[in-house]
Amino acid sequence: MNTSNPNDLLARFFGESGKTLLVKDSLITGYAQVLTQNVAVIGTCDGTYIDNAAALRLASLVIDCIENHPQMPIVMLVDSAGQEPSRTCEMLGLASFFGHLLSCLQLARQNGHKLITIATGKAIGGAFICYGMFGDRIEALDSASVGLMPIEAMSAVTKIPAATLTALSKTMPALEFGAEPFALLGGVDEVWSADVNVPEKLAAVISSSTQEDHRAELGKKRGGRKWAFDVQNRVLAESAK
Amino acid sequence: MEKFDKTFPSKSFSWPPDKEWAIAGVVGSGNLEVLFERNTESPNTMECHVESSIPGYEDSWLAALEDFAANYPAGGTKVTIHDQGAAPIVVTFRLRQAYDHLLQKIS
Amino acid sequence: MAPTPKNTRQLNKEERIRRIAGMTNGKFVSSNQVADVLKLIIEPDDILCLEGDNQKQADFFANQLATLDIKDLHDIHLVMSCITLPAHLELFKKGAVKQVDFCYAGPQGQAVAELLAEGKFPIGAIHTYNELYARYYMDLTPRVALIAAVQADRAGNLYLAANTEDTPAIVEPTAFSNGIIFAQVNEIVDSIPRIDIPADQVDLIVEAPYPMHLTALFTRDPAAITEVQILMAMMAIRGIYQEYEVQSLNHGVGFNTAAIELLLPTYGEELGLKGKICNYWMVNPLPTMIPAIESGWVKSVFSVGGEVGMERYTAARSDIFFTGRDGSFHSNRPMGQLAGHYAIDMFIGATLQIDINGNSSTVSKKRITGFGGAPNMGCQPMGRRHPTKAWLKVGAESNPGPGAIPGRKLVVQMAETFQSGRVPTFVEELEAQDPNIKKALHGVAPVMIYGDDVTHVVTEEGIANLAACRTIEERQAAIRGVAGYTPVGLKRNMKETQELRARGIIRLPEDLGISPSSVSRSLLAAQDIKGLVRWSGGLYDPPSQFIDW
Amino acid sequence: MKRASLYHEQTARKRIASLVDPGSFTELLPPPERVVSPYLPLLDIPVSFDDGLVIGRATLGGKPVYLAAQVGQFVGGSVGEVHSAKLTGILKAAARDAIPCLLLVESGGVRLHEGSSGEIGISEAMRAVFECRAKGVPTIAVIGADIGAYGGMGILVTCCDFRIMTEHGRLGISGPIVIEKWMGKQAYDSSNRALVWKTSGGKTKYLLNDADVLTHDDSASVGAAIGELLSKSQPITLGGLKTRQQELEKRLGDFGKTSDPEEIWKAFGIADIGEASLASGPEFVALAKRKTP
Repeated sequence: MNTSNPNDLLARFFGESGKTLLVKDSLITGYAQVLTQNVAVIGTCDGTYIDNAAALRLASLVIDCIENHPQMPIVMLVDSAGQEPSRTCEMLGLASFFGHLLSCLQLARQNGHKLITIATGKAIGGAFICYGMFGDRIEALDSASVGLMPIEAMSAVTKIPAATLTALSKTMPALEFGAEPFALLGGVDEVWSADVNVPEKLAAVISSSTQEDHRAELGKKRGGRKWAFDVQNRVLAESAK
Repeated sequence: MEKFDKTFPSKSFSWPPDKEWAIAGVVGSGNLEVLFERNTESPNTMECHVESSIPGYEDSWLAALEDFAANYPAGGTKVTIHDQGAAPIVVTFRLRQAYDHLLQKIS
Repeated sequence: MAPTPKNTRQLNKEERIRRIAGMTNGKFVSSNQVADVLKLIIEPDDILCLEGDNQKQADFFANQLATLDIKDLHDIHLVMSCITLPAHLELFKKGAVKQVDFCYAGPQGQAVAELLAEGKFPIGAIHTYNELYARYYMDLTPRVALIAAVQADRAGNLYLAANTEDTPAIVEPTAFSNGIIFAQVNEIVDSIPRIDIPADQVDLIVEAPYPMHLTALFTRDPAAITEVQILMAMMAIRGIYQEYEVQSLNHGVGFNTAAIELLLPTYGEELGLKGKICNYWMVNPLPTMIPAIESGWVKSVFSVGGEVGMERYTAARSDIFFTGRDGSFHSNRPMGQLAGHYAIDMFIGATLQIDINGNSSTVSKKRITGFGGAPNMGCQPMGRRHPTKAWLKVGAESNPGPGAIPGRKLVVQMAETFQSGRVPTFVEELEAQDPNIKKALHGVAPVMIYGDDVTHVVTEEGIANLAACRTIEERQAAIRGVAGYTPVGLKRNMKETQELRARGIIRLPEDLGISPSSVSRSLLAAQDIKGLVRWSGGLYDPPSQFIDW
Repeated sequence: MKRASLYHEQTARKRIASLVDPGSFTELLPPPERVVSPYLPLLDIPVSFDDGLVIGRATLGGKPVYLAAQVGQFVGGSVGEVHSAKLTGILKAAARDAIPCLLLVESGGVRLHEGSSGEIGISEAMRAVFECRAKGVPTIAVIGADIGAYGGMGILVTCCDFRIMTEHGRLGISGPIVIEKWMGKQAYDSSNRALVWKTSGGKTKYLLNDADVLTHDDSASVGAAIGELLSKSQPITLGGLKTRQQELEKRLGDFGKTSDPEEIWKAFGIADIGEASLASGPEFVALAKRKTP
């Protein structure tokens, strides 16, 4: 099947109920079922760029879910290449629109909604930070391209030769781009293989997920982000003295 | 990156009881940070460790550090410097600022 | 045998003007005909003066000349202050110039060095400004002068506005020797605010399709002033301005002196120096002087040129600045240079390279920058006779012999021991001594300021009083003593340095009561361009590239 | 007559020293502990003892606070693995101890040299910010330095209870140079500093309510503004979110068509753009008629 086609993707995730979701301007919003369980869905597709209006549309569904569907899990699908790079978006305060979306998700979490993210395509930079990375649990299809930015782009900005970065990325997954290395950092809980039964997998994740942020611990355990967990804990320990 | 260590003789510095270290400067283009720490082992030397992003200036570095060790009582200190291309005067500058922090001349 | 000269220049001028009959409307030429007119009024072997200095440029003329074919423009003896436009270089690339006498190439120094290497830059001499103007009255009198003015009236009178600069110095010798004066103006109007050049000295006028090029040369953003520059400024104020009670002075255009200007209303005030020093200035209207002026430090300022954005401010401060009846700012380069030569207690400026004898230069193997005006001020005026406190004090220190004049001007070189990129400022020998450069200049090394003229060298390490040195060895030791950790400085002899310090010939910050920890950008009266605008009460209009609000 | 040193020119440590009660600051993971970036040496880039983030405890007007101050000069105040972990840690400590947390922000966002680890780190810090907010512990971001708050840090500060800005501070996600590279110079001329500041600077952010306070560019004023907010917090409520949703929808409706910041200024009662441009923060506030929700 072709994950780049949103309808195929939604069918694979939500079966028939996927058809009830609104897919407009590369945004996905609405309600559907995972197996028998009702969920709210917000997402992006086509590797779109997220602008102010997009953030508001996603936020409004979260608000509606909180108001009308207490405790209903919220599934976040991510296929976006980044925030819209435009002067007008910046002038209008794109950051604040993202902050609003995150605040909505935070209230949902406080009110007992589970937040489950699946990176289905591109999950890059600000577009991932502004909702997907805020999930209780973050999953990724093995075909997804997850990360800060590809090495070439990183090289262009840092003026460090791509070759150097590529060489280092062998021992430093943080520099590598993709779902697997991102999982090694703890940024993705699990990478789903192509043949996985999505609804079952998703249902399992929803039921098993908890609210605490365990990414640093995961990053240490998996060895991709060796220091974050210990440094966080040192600060907590020393501040308690 | 170029790294080097050198220890200079210097009159013993009388540490204020409540001070263990002092820092001055930041690691930024043309700037550096210097950290003074207690070194109880050796009360009559200033022990220096320098990491510089621009290689090839060890001589002027050492000369600047040697002058400082000669001009101020800095014995019993360990000095660590992270440099990003600062001019020698900035070295003298930051050393003196960190030193004045130790003396609590400036907050 | 050649006929005895009578009035051949006059007849020849009339002949040249006849050639363009029908192409002009009285004195006025339309811009699309300028190239053809230039062809007809300029002859081979002419001494051609193209107006242009470090700020103001007759750039329309320069661009028109650059379009001319070599057959229409060749064997020109070009005389001009500053070769600072790409169009100027075109004339050399084409081979239209048989000799050039100039002062300054600043930003194009590298291109000039390259042309020189290719043998396409036949230098007569590199001059200081007044030196070149003086020669306009002697052996370099222009046959044709292409000048720039802001406005012309219908009669042909010219208005030069704030940037008078070189124009009168070019017009007089040319107009009074039957030369041709051709002026480009920004606009032709019915009446002009004031007459700077009378119509009867002007032969031809064109309204240029675009206003003359003006560089904001003296705008220094306080935000770029470093702690090191502030330390040096504090040392200079204490060790020189206060020490010698400097009344009249010239400042260079560097950040070092900008720092001094911005410290006067703060640090200078703390030292109680207000009214005691820095009353009379020969500088362009530097934006960084606004806080000192607004704080009542300055009695008067005369300038060799204007500064973009300072027009409304200077007009509103006519007690301080020289202005025309209309209130608009007035400058004059030759007269300003003259004032800077004879009438100031102190010249203080920055440089790129100083040798162990105190000679300085901005010329390197790769960059032929030339001189400009600094040497006219950064030198001892042997014709000076009037005394001032500072002049006599330095004179006494320098221990004049029976045949020496009793006083000396303070000539202060201010430089950090390293330039950007850790290039040492202090060297054993100037690059200006490079044999190829000397050869191109007929045996003269392009020294900006000679060690014998320098009285003080200020670096971040300390102040060396060269005037008080008794021998050349002592002078060299004093220079090494403040040369910090440059190769020149590392050669200093500690004992020697201590002795000089004991005699006050070398003074370190501590000796001047300055602690490095007391150095702070918060001492600056204004910390950014916006601060200057606020000090000016909104009268200063900075160029757009400086505006971040 | 030494002038108050400008907040935007101070180093992180100077900022802290000039804001908190004298001598009250205790640094956590201080320089001697050398908790530095493990990545930079591999790229032959110098490290810093604090990895560009100074954290600790202090009192402000006698009230205890936790602080995190970014060092803009060090790799652009960028957020790497250690930097973000220190930030997350201090925020979690604030939540645990119910002590307000101040973020003195000066950052271009994620430290590219450390790849995705900084990106995840910022996301963790956001979770920690909301941990504070869920417990009603005030989180206050000060954005007053030229680097401003961009990228992930730009998003993070919008998650805090309050934002204090000065005319020098900038708040956004994509910086002008990035946008120019993507959309071309005609779309955004990053060398036009006046436009850059009018687009993302404190004055415009104040008008749009993205900055709660616009203060003078000095520590005394910033400190006073913090003092005002220390005892307040903004709990996230459904009602609040719905109001904010309407506010942002209205903002899009009102200004979505223009790309000229001066349109926004005029809409908020700024008559003389030149005067307002030159005005200090508080002067600007007096000139503007901001509609507080």
